[in-house]
Amino acid sequence: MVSINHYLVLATFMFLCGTLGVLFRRNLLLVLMSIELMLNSVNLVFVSGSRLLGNLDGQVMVFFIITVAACEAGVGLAMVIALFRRYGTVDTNFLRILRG
Amino acid sequence: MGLTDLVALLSSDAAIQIIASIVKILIIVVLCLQIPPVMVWAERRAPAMMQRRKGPNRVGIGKFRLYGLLQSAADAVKLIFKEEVVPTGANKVVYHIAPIFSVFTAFLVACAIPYGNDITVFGQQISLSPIRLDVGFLFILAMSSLAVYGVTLAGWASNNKYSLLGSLRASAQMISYEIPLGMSLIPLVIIFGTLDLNKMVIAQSAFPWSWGVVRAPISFFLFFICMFAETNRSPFDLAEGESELVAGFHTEYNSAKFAAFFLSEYVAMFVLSALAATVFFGGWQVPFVPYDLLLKIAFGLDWLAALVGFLFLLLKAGFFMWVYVWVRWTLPRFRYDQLMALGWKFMLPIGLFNLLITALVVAIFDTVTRH
Amino acid sequence: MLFWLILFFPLLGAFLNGLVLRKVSPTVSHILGTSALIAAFVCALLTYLQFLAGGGQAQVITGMEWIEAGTFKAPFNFILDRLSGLMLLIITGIGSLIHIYAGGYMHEEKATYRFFSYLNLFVFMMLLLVLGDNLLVMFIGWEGVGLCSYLLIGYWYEDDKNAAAGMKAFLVNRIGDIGFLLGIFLTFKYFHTVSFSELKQMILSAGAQLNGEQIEAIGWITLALFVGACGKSAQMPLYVWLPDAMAGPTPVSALIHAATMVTAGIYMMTRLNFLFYLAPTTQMIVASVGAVTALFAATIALVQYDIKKVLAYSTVSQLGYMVLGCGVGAYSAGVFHLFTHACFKALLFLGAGSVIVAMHHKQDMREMGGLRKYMPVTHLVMLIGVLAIIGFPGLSGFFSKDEILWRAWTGGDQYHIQWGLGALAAVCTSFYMVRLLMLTFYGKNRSDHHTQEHLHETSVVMWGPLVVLAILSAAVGYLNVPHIIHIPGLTNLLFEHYLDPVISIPPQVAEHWHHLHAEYPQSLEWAIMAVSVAGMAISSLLAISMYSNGFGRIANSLGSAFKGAHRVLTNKYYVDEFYDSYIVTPLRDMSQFLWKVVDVLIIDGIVNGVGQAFMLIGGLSSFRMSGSLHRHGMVMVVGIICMLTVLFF
Amino acid sequence: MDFLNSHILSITTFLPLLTALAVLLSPSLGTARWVSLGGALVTFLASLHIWFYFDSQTPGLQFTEIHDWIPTFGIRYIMGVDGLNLLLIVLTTFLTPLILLSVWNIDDKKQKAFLALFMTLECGMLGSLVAFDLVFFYVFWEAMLIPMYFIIGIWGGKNRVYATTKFIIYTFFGSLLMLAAMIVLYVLHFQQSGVYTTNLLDLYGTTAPYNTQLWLFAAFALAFAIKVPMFPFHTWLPDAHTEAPTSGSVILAGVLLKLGTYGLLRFAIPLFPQATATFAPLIVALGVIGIIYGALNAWMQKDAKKMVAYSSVSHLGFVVIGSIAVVSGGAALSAEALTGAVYQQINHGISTGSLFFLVGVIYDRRHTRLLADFGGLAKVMPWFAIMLIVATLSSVGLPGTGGFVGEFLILLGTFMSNPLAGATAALGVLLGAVYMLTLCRKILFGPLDNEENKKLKDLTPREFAYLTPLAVLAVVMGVFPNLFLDKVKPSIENLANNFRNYRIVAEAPIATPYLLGEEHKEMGR
Amino acid sequence: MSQELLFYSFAGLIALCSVMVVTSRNPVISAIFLVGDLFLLAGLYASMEAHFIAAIQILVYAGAIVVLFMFVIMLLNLDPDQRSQVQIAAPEVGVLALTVIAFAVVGGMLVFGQPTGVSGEMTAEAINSAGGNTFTVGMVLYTKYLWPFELASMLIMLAIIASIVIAKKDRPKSATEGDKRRLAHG
Repeated sequence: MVSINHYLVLATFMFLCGTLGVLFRRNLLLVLMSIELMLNSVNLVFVSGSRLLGNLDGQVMVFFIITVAACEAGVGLAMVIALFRRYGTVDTNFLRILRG
Repeated sequence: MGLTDLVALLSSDAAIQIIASIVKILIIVVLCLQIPPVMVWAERRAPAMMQRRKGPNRVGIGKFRLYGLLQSAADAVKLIFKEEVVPTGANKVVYHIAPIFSVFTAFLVACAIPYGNDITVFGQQISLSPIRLDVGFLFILAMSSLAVYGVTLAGWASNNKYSLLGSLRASAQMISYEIPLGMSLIPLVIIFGTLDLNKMVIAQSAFPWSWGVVRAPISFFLFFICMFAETNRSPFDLAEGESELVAGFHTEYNSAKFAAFFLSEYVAMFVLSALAATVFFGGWQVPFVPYDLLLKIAFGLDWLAALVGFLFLLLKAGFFMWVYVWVRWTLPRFRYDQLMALGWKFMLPIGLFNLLITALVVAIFDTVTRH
Repeated sequence: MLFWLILFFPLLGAFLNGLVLRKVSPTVSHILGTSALIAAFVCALLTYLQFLAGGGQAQVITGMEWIEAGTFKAPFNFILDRLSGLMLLIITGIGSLIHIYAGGYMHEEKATYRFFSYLNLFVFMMLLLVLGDNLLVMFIGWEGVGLCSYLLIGYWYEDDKNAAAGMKAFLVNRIGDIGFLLGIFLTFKYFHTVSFSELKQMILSAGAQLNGEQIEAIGWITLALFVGACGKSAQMPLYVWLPDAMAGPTPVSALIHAATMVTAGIYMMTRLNFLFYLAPTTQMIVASVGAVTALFAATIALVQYDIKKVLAYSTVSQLGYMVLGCGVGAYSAGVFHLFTHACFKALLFLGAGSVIVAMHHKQDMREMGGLRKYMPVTHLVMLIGVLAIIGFPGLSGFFSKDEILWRAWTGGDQYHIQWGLGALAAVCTSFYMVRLLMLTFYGKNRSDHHTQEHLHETSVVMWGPLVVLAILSAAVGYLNVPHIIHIPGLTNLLFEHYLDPVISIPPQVAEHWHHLHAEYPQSLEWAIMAVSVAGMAISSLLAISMYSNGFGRIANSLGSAFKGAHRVLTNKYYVDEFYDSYIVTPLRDMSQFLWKVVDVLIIDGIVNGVGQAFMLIGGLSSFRMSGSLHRHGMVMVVGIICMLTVLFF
Repeated sequence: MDFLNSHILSITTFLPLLTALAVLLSPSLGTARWVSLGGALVTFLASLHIWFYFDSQTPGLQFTEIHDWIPTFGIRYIMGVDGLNLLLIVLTTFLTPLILLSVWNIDDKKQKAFLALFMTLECGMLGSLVAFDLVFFYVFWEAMLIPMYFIIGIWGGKNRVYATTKFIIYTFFGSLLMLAAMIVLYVLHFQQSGVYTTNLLDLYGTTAPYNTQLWLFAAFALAFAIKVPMFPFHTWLPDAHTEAPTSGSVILAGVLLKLGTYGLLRFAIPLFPQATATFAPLIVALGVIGIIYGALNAWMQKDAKKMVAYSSVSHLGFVVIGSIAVVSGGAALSAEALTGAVYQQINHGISTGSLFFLVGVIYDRRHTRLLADFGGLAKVMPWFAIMLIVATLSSVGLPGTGGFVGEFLILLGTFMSNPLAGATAALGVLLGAVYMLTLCRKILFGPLDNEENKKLKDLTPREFAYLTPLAVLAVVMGVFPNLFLDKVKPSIENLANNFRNYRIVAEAPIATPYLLGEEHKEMGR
Repeated sequence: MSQELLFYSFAGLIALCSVMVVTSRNPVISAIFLVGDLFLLAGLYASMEAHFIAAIQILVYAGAIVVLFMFVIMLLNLDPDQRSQVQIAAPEVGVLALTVIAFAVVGGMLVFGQPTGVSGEMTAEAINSAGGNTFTVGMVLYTKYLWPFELASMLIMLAIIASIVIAKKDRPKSATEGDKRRLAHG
């Protein structure tokens, strides 16, 4: 029987991948993709939780998360483009405007 | 395991379903594989007809020239056996994956079209679409939205600037027109109250005045335009506009992979035509002959009735296929900014407006009929 | 109804003149302002007659509620009794005369609507002051007349000096007003009412046993109120505004700074006499301040050249008499002097105004002289005024001033010094008033040729009121003839008995006062009178001899002989300079210090310093900010892991 | 009518916000002006509705609206009116249209944003006045800062960024302390009653331990002291006023500062009575110092606006000492002083508001506010002179103007509680006259010797339109104070006499205007 | 049995794809694997009877978001030398180790912990009897979550406007001096 733990472990692994991607990839686009990965792992948890609990709130949450992810991707990519226009790079090694 | 066990296993409910699925998929695949040759022939004969010339009419088996119908078969054979050239600097993996992806998505969509009403085999109800979901409608939209990957990846992986430009254009175009496409279809979901395509067909009944095209003409109008844009067909064939980009995303493709793109394009055309028929023109319904009547005419054999319906669906879809060809040889190509402006500034607002009006009308109608 | 009209007419006049009819000609505004006041006077007269016919019992006229908070109540209630009735007549009557006169005086002005509006407003405020039944309504008038005085002194505001004088008047008055306010607070704190009638009842009712705290409080209350009186009635040390206030038009000086407003302090003390009777220390202070002021101002007046300044110091001096009168418990004498003084000082000021108009707004007496032949009527009335003020026997000043001096002498042994000062001041008064008369009307004319050519008597609008006032100055004294003089057909001390219902000696001290009155023989009174008449005569003769023809030899040699004293007197004892360098300048320096150093440097410095400290800390810690997205992310992740670890294990 | 009575507060509070939206959506600046003015006037009418239907017989909370907001934390949407905030609400809605009139002629492309921000500000102010839930209140309290931040920061003078940053950080710092105290109070109440609630009406019943009270009171009082501002937390005010546009100054002085003193009355004192009694001498001392200190500073200013700003420091010192005049050995507050404080809040809004307007009038014409640049304006601008003198007199507390009633009652109450403080504060009355008359004299009087001043035009009809109501009100408030005091009396006496054990109940909405006579009232019930 | 098979195969593929997303040197490859991930996840959702979410997942995520990624990747067409390298220094190794360990601990707890519940409470039958997954989700969405839904639509509108404004071309074409200096520092 596939219990919720199965899904949770899978989600954890995906989340780990996403986290590591955010932390160690220097390409902003990759960073954004890794964030999508993390969001998806959360989605998975929600859907499995929804099935476990027998109500649909989890699925609705996933719906919202997807909405937010779409927004996030749209704005994020717009910013990547703007950054690229301005600085000619999307490598975070070179984008250190917040440097103290 | 004895023979009896095998029979028992094969006649179990699950097995029947599985076997039926396999059969359905096979049928679809075979069917779809037949589309390009026919269409290639049609696309050559049709302009010839329009331009008062003959077109291919020689290839045949012996004396049976069959109006050049076998020309396509010859082309196919040639195409498949051509030498495969992979450009240097191409991203090999993606280069290979892209056409596969293309074909894959096209076939997936084709699998979700209801080709006929449900039939009963060995006491099992079997739907005539291989993928029967209660969200079939969404499934089709989702899968057709994936079609863009094939094009995009192909262009990018070819390491050719024309290809890249073509794929960029294609992806932008397809994303842009996916929205009006969805917008044009959602009113029908509202009208028919279901996402299940087969139920939509049933809801439309056999009489043309209750078909989708009558109930939502603006939707059909939008959908009709999107059909061309989604398949990168003329007048929206900017992704491969040969006068600008050589051949667009598939410039660097040849042999079987080119054939795959070819195949996927025609399958996509077919799918959209079939979808148009399904959603707007009553699908497998035989005009003026309700299914009950049809069943009676077919001696109560549901598979026979389904077959008749299937033929009518093919007929309806075929009409749209013909329109594709017709339009291709009639209209000039759009300019890119015109294309985008049309999509975002014309189609989208109209689609939204249409959606709103439809929702209102349906809501009012529901309220009125309920009381 | 009639009563309300008294208040209504001046307010209406002020409103119409000030806000509505701003574009009309000066004549119209003059007629409007004057008729408003005459109407008020008529109403006041009728009301007063009605009041007297009704037996002259004090009555409280209830108006609307004004301030009500907690247990504090101050309605717009008005009191109509013999004292306020008299004041009503003085204010509206003399006010009407002065209004009439002002039309002539101000006829060269272009836009007099402002002037008459202020004047009418002043009268309204003054009426509120005298009619109010509680300290708070009185305080409205008290500050309101201050405001009008401020506005009128600064009437010619384009001269910065006038504006400054107005401001000075307002501010010095405000110092007094704070005293008044504290008096109100104390009254409310210890007696829980600010209404005169209730207060009076509370103090006088036999059953009301005041506790020690309240008795002590009365001392403070009266003292605080007296500070207010000092401000308004120009007593030491707050008199400095009055001489400066002469910057205003002369009718203003006559009405506000001689006849009415400045007497508010005396009125207030008389109104609250039952409190002052209970505060012997305050009374001592009041009497002393009055006497000292009388002499002090009189000495300054001796050497002034500006005709209005002389009159101003004279006013201060005369007010000192009235205060002295109040201080020795002779409230009726004080009020009587107030009354006579209102007549003759208004007369003198208006006369001086006529002179000034004739002299083309020159006020220096050194440029005058010999005006008798150009302005006979003015000369005549001024002569009457001077004789009245110096206490020439038979004229009003004689009766009123001598009454005060007599009561000072008899007030008790402790008041003999005050009597001495007062008598001395009387001597000075005769000297400087006669000096004024001589320098102005007698001798040769010392003005320049141009002025001389245009010298002429003023119009009837101006001298008409003067004549009326002159008659009053000569006559009103007979209202209160001392009981040693018997004039057929006149009741002695008519005025004193008239005020008897108002002057109410609390039972606690009644015995002491009755005892005092009975003690002295008639001969003493004759003697006292003789002393003052003699002093008056001698100093008048001295002045005539010194100034009969301009600044004579004697005057100059006296001046050079007592050079130091002369300089001190000319410079008014350097009081203004003293205030300026020991109060105003230090305060200004302190304010400058508070602003530039305390506020900007210290307080704001601390505020900004805190901000800058944070920025510094931020700057220091930002060394660790690599700006790298990944660093930040890593720190965050490690932090989250640590938090979760702590949370779960 | 029932609907109106039971929702009038929400309507009044959120109408300005809706107006702000409408302003943003209006096609042109012209439309936006009319929309904003219309919205402000309707809001004013709504507040008049509150005024007329307000029952002046009861100390209870009226027009109460209670809805759940975040039930999990016991946070609710509670609005109500009693005597303490009634006048301030009307003042706010009254000033706003006038301010809109004063910016009518400003014609830059950001003006629409200004109007919208301004209406938002009004919403914030009204909200924090009517809110009876700590969190609800806090939301409005902070929301108010944002529009003000932009109004000073965008439309201000040349040093505006410094001023606005200082303003916002300073006030925000105070607010955060208050928030912390609110949370502590919330938890305390839970410990005592077992209920999580931020309902102020319930929280009044919380009795914190004495030592805790001291801290909580200090936090609340500091937040409000900064807002008021009390000496020595006042330095943001002159900067903010000097840099703010006229309209910003008016609303800042007119209403925003009052929220500090209002908060003191509404929160700090009744919530922590013991601490109030302990802290009262300190606060009174600071208030008295503020009165004298503000006055002396104002006297020295060369900039008219800064002078008026420092005068606010001085005047609000009066309000502060009036709010906290403890009498009867700490058992009660002086009702007189409290009345005076409430009244003085309104009066200060009127008089200082009109002073700022008047300074704005000449600033518009001459683009300078330095006193030295003026002189003799009474000759060319007589009506301006009248308005300025009326405002000045009201500001110095001349009897017959509203300023007197407020200051007198405050001083009276303070004197009853602490004669020394009362007497010292009374000096402020004198000093007030010193600097205000200096202002008048330097602007209006003296020779008209500056060529540029000779060409000045007197008030325009538009300027009349927003100055006259203020001038008239200044006098009306001085002559008929009972019009206003009657309404607030029960509430104030309830607070003054029972501040040790303060309770306030929510009354049911009523249906008949109390403007009508007694017999009508009976019928109405 | 079949469900476990399905799960394990899908899970394995998902894990593989996830790793590939993060480790691929080429962003396009990453994107492709991301699409794979999303696709497979949609499969898992479908296996959990969440058909609607599955369809939306593909429609929005795979069909729109990742296409957008792909589009941007191609648009920028980064030079090979600017393609990202994973730079590992000492502190990074520590963080990496710590993160992995932390997740491993969580995963371990899940693997060896008691399952807190079993699947199957939302069976296909139950859903179908309630009107189908889409219908039920719709009912919840438009009743209980109506306000969040409206807010989400506002959010999307804002995001659209924001993206347009941010990506619009009329900003300074080249980096200012300050920017260049910063870049030089970087």
